[in-house]
Amino acid sequence: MPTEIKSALPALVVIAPAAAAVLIFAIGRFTSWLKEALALAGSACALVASYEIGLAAFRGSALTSFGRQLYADSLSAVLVILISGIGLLSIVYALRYMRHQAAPGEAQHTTTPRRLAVFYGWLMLFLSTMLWACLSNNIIMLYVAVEASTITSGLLVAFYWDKRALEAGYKYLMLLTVGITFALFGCVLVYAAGAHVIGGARGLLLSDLRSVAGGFPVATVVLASAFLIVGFGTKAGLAPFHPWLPDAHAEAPTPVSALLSGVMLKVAIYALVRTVSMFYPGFAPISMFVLALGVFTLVIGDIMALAQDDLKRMLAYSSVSQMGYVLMGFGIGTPLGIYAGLFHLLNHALAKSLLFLATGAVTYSTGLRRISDLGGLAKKMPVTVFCFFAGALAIAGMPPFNGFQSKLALFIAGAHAGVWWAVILGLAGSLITLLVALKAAKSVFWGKPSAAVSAAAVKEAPATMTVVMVILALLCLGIGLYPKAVYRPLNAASAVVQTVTSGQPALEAPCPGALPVEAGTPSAAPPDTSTHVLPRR
Amino acid sequence: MSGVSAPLIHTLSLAMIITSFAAVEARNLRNATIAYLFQALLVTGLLAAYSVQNPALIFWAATALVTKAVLVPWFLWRATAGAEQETKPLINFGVSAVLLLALLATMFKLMHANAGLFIDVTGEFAALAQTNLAVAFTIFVLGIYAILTRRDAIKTVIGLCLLENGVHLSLVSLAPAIKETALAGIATEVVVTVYLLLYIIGGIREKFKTTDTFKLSELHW
Amino acid sequence: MVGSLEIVFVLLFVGAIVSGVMRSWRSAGVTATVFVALATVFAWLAGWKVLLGGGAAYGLIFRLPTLGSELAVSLDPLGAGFLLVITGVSLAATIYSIGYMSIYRDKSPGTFYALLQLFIAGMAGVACVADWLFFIVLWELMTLASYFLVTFERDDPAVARAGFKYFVMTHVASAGLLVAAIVLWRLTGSFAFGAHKAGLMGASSSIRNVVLALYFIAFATKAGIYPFGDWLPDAHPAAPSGVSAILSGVMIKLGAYGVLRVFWGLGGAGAAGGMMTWGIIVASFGVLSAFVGGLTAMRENDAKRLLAYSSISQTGYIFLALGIWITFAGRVGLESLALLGLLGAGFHILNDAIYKSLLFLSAGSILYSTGTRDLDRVGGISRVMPVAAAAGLVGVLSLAGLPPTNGFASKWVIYQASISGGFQFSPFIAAAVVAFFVSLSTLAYSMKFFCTAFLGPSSTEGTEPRPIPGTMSFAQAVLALICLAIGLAPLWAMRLVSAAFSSSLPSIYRNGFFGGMSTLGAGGEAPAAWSPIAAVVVLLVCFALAQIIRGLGRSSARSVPGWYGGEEHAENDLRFRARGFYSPFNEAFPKVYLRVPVPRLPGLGRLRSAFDLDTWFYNPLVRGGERAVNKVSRSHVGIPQLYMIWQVAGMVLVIAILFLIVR
Amino acid sequence: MHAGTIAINGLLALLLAPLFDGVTRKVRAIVHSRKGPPLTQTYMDILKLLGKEDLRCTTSAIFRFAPAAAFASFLVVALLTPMGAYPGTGLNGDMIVWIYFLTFGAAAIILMASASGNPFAKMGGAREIMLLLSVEPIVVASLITAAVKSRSLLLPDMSAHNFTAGPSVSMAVAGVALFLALQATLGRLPFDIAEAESEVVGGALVEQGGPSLALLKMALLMRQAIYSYILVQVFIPWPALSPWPLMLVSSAVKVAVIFVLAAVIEAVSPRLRIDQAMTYMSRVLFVALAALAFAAIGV
Repeated sequence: MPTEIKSALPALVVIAPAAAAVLIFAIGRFTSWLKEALALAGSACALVASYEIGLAAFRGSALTSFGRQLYADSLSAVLVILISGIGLLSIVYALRYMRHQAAPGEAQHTTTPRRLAVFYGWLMLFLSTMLWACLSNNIIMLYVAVEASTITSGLLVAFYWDKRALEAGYKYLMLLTVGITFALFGCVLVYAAGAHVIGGARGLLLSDLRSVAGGFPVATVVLASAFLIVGFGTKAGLAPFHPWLPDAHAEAPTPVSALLSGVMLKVAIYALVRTVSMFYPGFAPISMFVLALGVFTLVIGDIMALAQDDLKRMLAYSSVSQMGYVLMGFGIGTPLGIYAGLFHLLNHALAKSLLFLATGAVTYSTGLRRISDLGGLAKKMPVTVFCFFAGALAIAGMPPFNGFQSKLALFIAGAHAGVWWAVILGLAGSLITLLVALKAAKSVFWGKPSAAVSAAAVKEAPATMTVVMVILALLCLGIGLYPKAVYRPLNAASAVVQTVTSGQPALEAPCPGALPVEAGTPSAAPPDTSTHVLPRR
Repeated sequence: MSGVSAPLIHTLSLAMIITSFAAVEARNLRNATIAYLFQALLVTGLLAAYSVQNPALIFWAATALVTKAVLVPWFLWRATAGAEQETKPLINFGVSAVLLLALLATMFKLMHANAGLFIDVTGEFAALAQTNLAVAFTIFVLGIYAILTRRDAIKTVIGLCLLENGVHLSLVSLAPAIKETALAGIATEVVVTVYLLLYIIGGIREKFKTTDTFKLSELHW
Repeated sequence: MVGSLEIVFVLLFVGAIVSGVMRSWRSAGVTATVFVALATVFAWLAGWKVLLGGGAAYGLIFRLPTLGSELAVSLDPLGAGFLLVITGVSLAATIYSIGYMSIYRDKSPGTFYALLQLFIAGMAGVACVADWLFFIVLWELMTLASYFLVTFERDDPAVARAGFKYFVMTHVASAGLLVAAIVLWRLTGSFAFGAHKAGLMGASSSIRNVVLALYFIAFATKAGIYPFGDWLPDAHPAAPSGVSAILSGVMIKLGAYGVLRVFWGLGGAGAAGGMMTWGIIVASFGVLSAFVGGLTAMRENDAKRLLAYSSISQTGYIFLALGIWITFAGRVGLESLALLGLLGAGFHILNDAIYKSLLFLSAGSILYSTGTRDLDRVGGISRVMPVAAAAGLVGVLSLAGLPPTNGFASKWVIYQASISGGFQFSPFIAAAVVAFFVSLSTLAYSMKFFCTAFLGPSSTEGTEPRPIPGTMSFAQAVLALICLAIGLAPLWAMRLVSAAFSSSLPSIYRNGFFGGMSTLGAGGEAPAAWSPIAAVVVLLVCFALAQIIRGLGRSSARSVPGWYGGEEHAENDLRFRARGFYSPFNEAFPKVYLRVPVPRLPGLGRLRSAFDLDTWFYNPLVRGGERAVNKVSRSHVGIPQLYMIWQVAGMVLVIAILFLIVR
Repeated sequence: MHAGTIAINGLLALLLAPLFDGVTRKVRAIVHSRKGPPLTQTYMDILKLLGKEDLRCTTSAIFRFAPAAAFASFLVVALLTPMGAYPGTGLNGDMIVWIYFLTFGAAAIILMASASGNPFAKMGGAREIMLLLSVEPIVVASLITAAVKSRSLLLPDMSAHNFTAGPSVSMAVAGVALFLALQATLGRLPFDIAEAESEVVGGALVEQGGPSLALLKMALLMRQAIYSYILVQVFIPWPALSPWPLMLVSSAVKVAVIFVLAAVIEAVSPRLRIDQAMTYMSRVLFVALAALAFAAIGV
């Protein structure tokens, strides 16, 4: 285990957005700008704090608060930075997006300042719950936090309060709550089993459970992992527990969709990995099952994405498939596989939120969402075109975008572990993804402007939105060109899971994700992997 | 068996199952709500009864009383104002009753037999724990049954509550030493979820002019 | 150290950025040309050094020893040969684009030239790496850039569709490439060419064949080999002509490059039997696409589509030669035969690169000058562009492989390879016959292309032909001159080709330069090059003789109006449309050429559709896929209870499975 | 190959080609029970044409120089063709060069036709190509048969091999195929589709007059002679006669015989439509391929 340092940072990360939310609910509605200011402040504060956490965690230490109730190791740090970063970006994006007066067409919504306050309030709560979930060290509290993130986002999904939104909201809450309740059952089982061995108090702490999980009775392990997989899997949108996902992601306001797809799914996967992975060393077949589930998910997700005409639904389904990839990485279970899974998690978070935001920009200026209604936007919205194509190629895994790096890592990991069927299916899946994304891209932005488009006076989205998109696009490109940048954090994070998965933690396989390292340097640097991975005693 | 009398617990459990059954089967939502209220009270009572075995459960019982027995029924009562008659379920009463009873019996037996999977059946309160687990699991399944077979959105919410009650009841045996904060968190979340669900269902009622979940299929493939 | 090779890529990327911000076509074009020209100079410096000096240039950029992969510009003679062709042709196309692209008034010049230079960089990079991992990366970069170039007229949905088809097909193929590379990586723990070669040699025959199949399909798809390269006839016409020239001239040749790389040195050494089979497979796909491409081109009336089909056909020749090489490589006593095939392939790659890009450029000139590509509606434009017309004439003569052009020189080697290969393995004789026939059909469609567009009365249907800017004529003229030069001094070019294969010419080739027309010893020993100089001298003597004879009568010359059976006609009525060419032949073709081998094959339409993969393969595939997808997606009916059932059932299932597998 | 034999080849081609044509015309006349022109008639025609004025319907350079080019290319082919018997005279060319120079001439004619801008001419050019497409494969197939038998691509080697090795099944079949195709290669009825005076008024040649026409006629006549010579030299080179001039005479006689046969066929048969011609040629091609197959299995 890494050295633990007591610190206020994890608490700050969780509390700052929550405090902002409270303030927004309290006084946000009085002035026009206060709620936005508070939201920005809260998320920015969270981002800074999580960056600090990252600095510490990637150096191999773990920060704890509230007597180890919050526990930030490098895995949590990666997630936290991701969440607060994308959260901040989508809030910046939302500044104009949520205010905009209706364009003609589907997304016609006038947002009163009062409801805006509600929106930002819930958004901040949503952020803080997700951050909490990633930091919580208490297995029951992990469940609580995840469920809380469902609740806080429930009203955001139904925000527009029209038929579709309400239906989506109902399904979202109902299906997810049931699913998460399974997870609670799983957590409780684990806790019960752990409590037998190491006593009640420590039996709650993930950090301690890991060490003893190997010794649990088989039946308990099976039931627990089954409940955990289904429970958190529902939240993570794994097939066949995914149907809530496209509805919710499609009907939510775009910034929220970006957060749901880009971050919330990752939180669920994080919870899944944190809990289930503790059984890997003792019970290898579970990882095999996780792998199979991941592959199944990615295939189903891709197939469903093919059939969509609604841009946002299409993106949502492709999120399903991408989560399949991530899970595939964790299912392979080798250090390389886990590295690849995390890497893809990161890349998908960036690319998918980029895509959702770009779609939002299209909806913003045209008021349309159906691919068949759109067309020929390229001239009108040059920046959006660039961003959308960047995102599309990124999730499709084309070099030189980041998706390629992580998928390559994934496939090589699969080949290394000898699970060829998964590799082949994964490749096929990524080809379908390319088909889907590119088809959408070209039919939305190229060709002749459709009647509806030429009817609407289309113009490029305002700066606050384009800037966010461009930042994300550049990140996609940058990581694709220079994966070494994220290599150390990810490597450290995967080391955390590896201490659980493989008895010996060293990353014996290389990290192809870190392809371009700068000239001269030997390479994907096993030395610094070891510095991260080996426990400090 | 100092303090806790097995018969009491058994009667409570049985009564609880019956009330839940009523909550599922009652066609009038208000009646269902009332049934649920009783069920929740019984849960509280049961928790209180167990508290002899584990003092921490007093707090748990208190929370349950507030959340399950007061707030949730109140929300339901408010939500059902005006629309008391449930939309026709998938499976009508006769069949449902038989099915449900069979289900309950099997589940109860199943859990009672396999409780060993979850707890050590050797300890002092083993018998009680076994019963409790069985009951909890039965109610859990009952809740799922309700959600699956009832077309009325509000009824599905009631099912959800039952399901949660089942899980929470199981905590008593599975996680005796669990922290109050966690329990409070779990309990409050259920309430908030129910509140939000009912809030949204209210919206659904005004927009869709019905609470039939089968009408909620505008978003498909 | 930064060798001139690294500079090439630096220049191209910088050029992409610089010209990317330009706003006017002219400035952007000139800038891009300057950068590409500089890059070409450096590339040629390095390339010649490697090619003539032998050895290899090597500059490590970074290494991933744990992966056994490294990004390094490493140029061996083979890569050098391709690098020279790539940069040279690209430079010509870029110069051409300066004038040509001005027809895209409303488009963004920056985008075009940035993409163009990235494209060139990608191709050059493919030729400059010795590591499959980065080969694939650059390969995809090339595909990506070319995709956006092909879809440059993206307002036109047809163009967008064509580009999409191109991108998806090639990307699917290169996924196979990735699988193959990963398989070999698993075997060898390295991505280096050499290691994979060894791994391929060592692998069990089944694995080897699977990997080879993946490689072959990937590269055949890029090369436009029928039936894999179905994207080609759609994509090449869609692209701006300069890009089409690069696509057809260079990019599809990289498919052949890949085949060369994969099969290099696989012959002999135990693998010979399997390799022979592979050689026959490659050769037969080559013959097939030569045949199909040639015959389809004959009935095509769209200038650029016609050329696209002819690209398929010519690539078929190349693959035929490659097949011969693979068949006989490393077999004792037949080295010279294998070498003959290799030389034929390499030489034809070089020549086809030059004249095919030249022809695409002249097709572009037709489009530029008349605003249409439809050969039915153009005519007599040689009046407004004499230089380009002359260049085009050279181009079609080379395409038709008439002496003394370069096309003849390389085709001739291929014929000799296949016939003398036939002495060893008789099916190659049939290949030779087909090749002869195809070259005749090549003559047919190249004549159709040139005669209808450039000769005869000028069309009054299209807009009045307008002259083309000098840059365009210049690019074409240069390429044409190269065609003639190589045609007249084939040995000079073949030395380079054989140097690229780091082998030397067969002795007879070397002394054959001013020797007799040809001497082919028995036993498939490599024959001598024909001596074009001698032939041309003889030809000129005869020509002079003819002129003398003509002059004997001291007859005066008088220019008269054309004679149309004594009647007066408007000029336009007198045009013999492109669609008129060979119509009887095209009607009769199945009767003539397929009744014998394929008894009672129904009419031409059916036959054409049999060749046309779109109608009977890809479209049904897509439609079937859509149907299946819809079936699946219909399961999401939207009723919450159903989803809930999935959850519960899934729950039970998961528990069951886990109980089964966890022990 | 010393210059002498080359000169001999050229002279033979230039001098005998019109004579053979004269023979044909004579025979045709006889079959039609006419008196017919003297054997030297074709010489006269060509000389007369040389004297006439040269009509140009276009300024195109292609149109102007194509006739000479066609003439030159066929003359080169003539130089490549073994005309004396074994060892063949002429340049030591191989079959590929031979075929391609024939094609070169054809291409020159087609270009000229298109340059003239006359639809009849263009149609004639197109037909020329179509005929080429249906005939050349037969020629190629039979020549490759010979190549396979003689293990050489050189026409003289082929003739020499057949000469020494004596007749063989495959060579015989190939020879038959070539002969069956000959009518078309000679461009005579029923296959004079390209010129077809009555339909396309001389086809490719329609716009030409005077010396240009003379050159073109000469070129076409030479082509006829060449094809017949190939048939004779490669497939029926026997018998050997001791001093080589005798061989020249004998082969010339054989060629003349072939021309006679061709003339008879021409005289009695009407013109075919192009598609009928192709159907016919496809059958012949089948024969040629059969020959190739025989050669492959070595009989």
